Amino acid sequence: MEYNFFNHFIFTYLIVLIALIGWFSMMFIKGKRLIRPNKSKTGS
Amino acid sequence: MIASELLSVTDLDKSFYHRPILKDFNLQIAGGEIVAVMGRNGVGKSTLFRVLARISSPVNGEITFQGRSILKGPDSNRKGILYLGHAPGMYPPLSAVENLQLISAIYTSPVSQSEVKSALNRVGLTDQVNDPIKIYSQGMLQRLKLALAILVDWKLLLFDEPFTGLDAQGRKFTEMILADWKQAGRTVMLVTHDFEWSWNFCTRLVILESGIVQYDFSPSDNDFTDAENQFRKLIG
Amino acid sequence: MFVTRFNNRLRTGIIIMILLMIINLVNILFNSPLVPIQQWAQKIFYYHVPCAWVAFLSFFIVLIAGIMFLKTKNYKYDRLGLAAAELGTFFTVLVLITGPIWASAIWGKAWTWEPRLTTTFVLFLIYSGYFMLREFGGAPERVARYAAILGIIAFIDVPIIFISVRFWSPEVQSHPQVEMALQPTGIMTTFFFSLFTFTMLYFLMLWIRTGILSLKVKNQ
Amino acid sequence: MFLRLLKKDLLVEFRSREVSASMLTFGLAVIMIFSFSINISPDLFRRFAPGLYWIMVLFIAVLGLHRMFSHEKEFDTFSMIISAPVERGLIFLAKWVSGVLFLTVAEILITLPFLLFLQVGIPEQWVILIVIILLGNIGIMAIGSLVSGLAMRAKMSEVLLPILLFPLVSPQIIATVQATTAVFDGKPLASWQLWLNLMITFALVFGLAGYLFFEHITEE
Repeated sequence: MEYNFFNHFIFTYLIVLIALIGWFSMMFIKGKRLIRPNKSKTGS
Repeated sequence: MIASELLSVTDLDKSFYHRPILKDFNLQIAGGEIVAVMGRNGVGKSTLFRVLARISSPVNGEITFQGRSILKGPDSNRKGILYLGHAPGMYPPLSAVENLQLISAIYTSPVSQSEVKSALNRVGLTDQVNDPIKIYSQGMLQRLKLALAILVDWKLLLFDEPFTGLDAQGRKFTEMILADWKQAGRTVMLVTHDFEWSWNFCTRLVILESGIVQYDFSPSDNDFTDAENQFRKLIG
Repeated sequence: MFVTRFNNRLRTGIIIMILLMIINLVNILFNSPLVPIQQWAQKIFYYHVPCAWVAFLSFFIVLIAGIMFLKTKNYKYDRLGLAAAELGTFFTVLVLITGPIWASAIWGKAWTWEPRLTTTFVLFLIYSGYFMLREFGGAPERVARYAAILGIIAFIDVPIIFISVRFWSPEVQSHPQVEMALQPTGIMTTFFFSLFTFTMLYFLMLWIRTGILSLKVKNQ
Repeated sequence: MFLRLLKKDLLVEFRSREVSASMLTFGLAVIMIFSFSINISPDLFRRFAPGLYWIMVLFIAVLGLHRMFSHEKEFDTFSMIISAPVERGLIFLAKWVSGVLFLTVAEILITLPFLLFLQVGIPEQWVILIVIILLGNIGIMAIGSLVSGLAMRAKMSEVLLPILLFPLVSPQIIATVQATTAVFDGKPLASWQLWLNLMITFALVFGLAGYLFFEHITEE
């Protein structure tokens, strides 16, 4: 029984972790895409 | 500030899809002026009218009418402005008489059946006045709007393209009624593309470009050919 | 990193956040007592409850941003409202996932129309509509106003929904928070630390999201 | 001024009969489908009847709300009305009251067939039932007129309206269904006083919200 409950906890933890990592990497990609045109402007 | 100043627009900003249409727009209108607002398509003439009528909300700026703010004050500060847009602005299932009665009751005060009839006569609408207006042609709807302007007691009329869709007779009626208003010293702003007519009729020509008033002619002080050349250069 | 101006502060923020999250996890795993009956499943609460708290905080920020936007017509508040709505929905989804995980362990069934869960679910539905309105509302100037109003209405509706659901299914009364207070004392420190961590995490995320949204406007 | 606006809404509807006719025929069609698809004993059906009744009313209301601004959109009449020197909150109140009236008219003609065709029978406390139905209509239309105003200028307003409306109106539906069930079972007022209070609160809160926010909804 205890083992089963532990599974539930790990499951929860992983879901929160994956969601957060997903969110941050999404923001990272979005931010990069937005910063690029600016960079090319200053470069030229 | 002129004593007879009726409408004052200060630093007005209006954008659409985050693209600026009016930018730091300033305009003062005195009582008794007949102002033609001109400019290229999409330069913001209709938008300006809709902002002045409080149909469209601006981003920034201040508009005062008779010395009172119509952006921040109560809705009653708008009393005296009548806006006639491209669309008729009336209820398709109702007849011409009912529409005019309803809308003038909402704008100012109820009008009698005979007043409505005489207004319709003046714009040359005599048949079909009891039919629902959804079967009307564009010219008839245009005349209907004019009839509303006769019935409602306004101090500033914003008329977006008064001549679209009208036949020769309808245009003649409209011009006659506008001339009456000019005579009576009432204030009208209209959007039009007819430079020559505006020059001969209006007391002021305001030409918009890049979100501001680019040229502000007064036909009595300016030379027609000069002004027209500048106007054509802008319109292309 | 992407936002050049915030480069250093952002990097510091993220590093501190990762550290906090690790400390939080260690705290939860080793530093808090097992509750007699629920045992490990109880520890789901250390994530579930902070997520719920942050989600409601976020919707509260949507409300404030909405009021401020209608007052000032400053698009700064519109972006704040959008960012908060997105994050609120994000954490709401996490609540809606972690809730049933706990429930399936303890109650034996994943979903009951428990008041808190139901209210959260209805909020999630309202905010799905909110994003559809943002998408299909037309010109952004108008949508900003509509979204502000919907954010305010949604928040006004929350207490009414909660009351109605609560009296609608009075037999279900097992609330996480209520049980929390009955448990051994060691739990509370860990719990509050987790709450703190998630609140910090939330503000970091809000800062990043609003930063990106204003960057988008500058690029246009 | 409010009466002039209301008169205008009623006259337009009286001429076109679009809202009430569509609500009425749709309601009758739904009753027919109910009787075909729920093939159980009348005793059992009586237990479901309050819920089914309010499902039907909600769908009818959505149908009517779609048409609420249709005549004002066609010839841009809405611009004409909002540019008039009229307090915009009053435009909302006129829409709300006329909406309640149309819905009630449709229900007058639908409720009896619903009770008789589906063999539910008329409950003894039918006067109280009428009061509950009226209160339900007032609440649904308060938030309905508000959301209809939000969805009016949007693309896909047919989809947006129910998506926004259903979650927001959920507490009202819970309350009305509970109250209707109580009346069908002939319970005393004290046992469902709560639902009555909730319905009144809902109507007041969203009536006020609509009155205050309609100014920001109307402009394009």
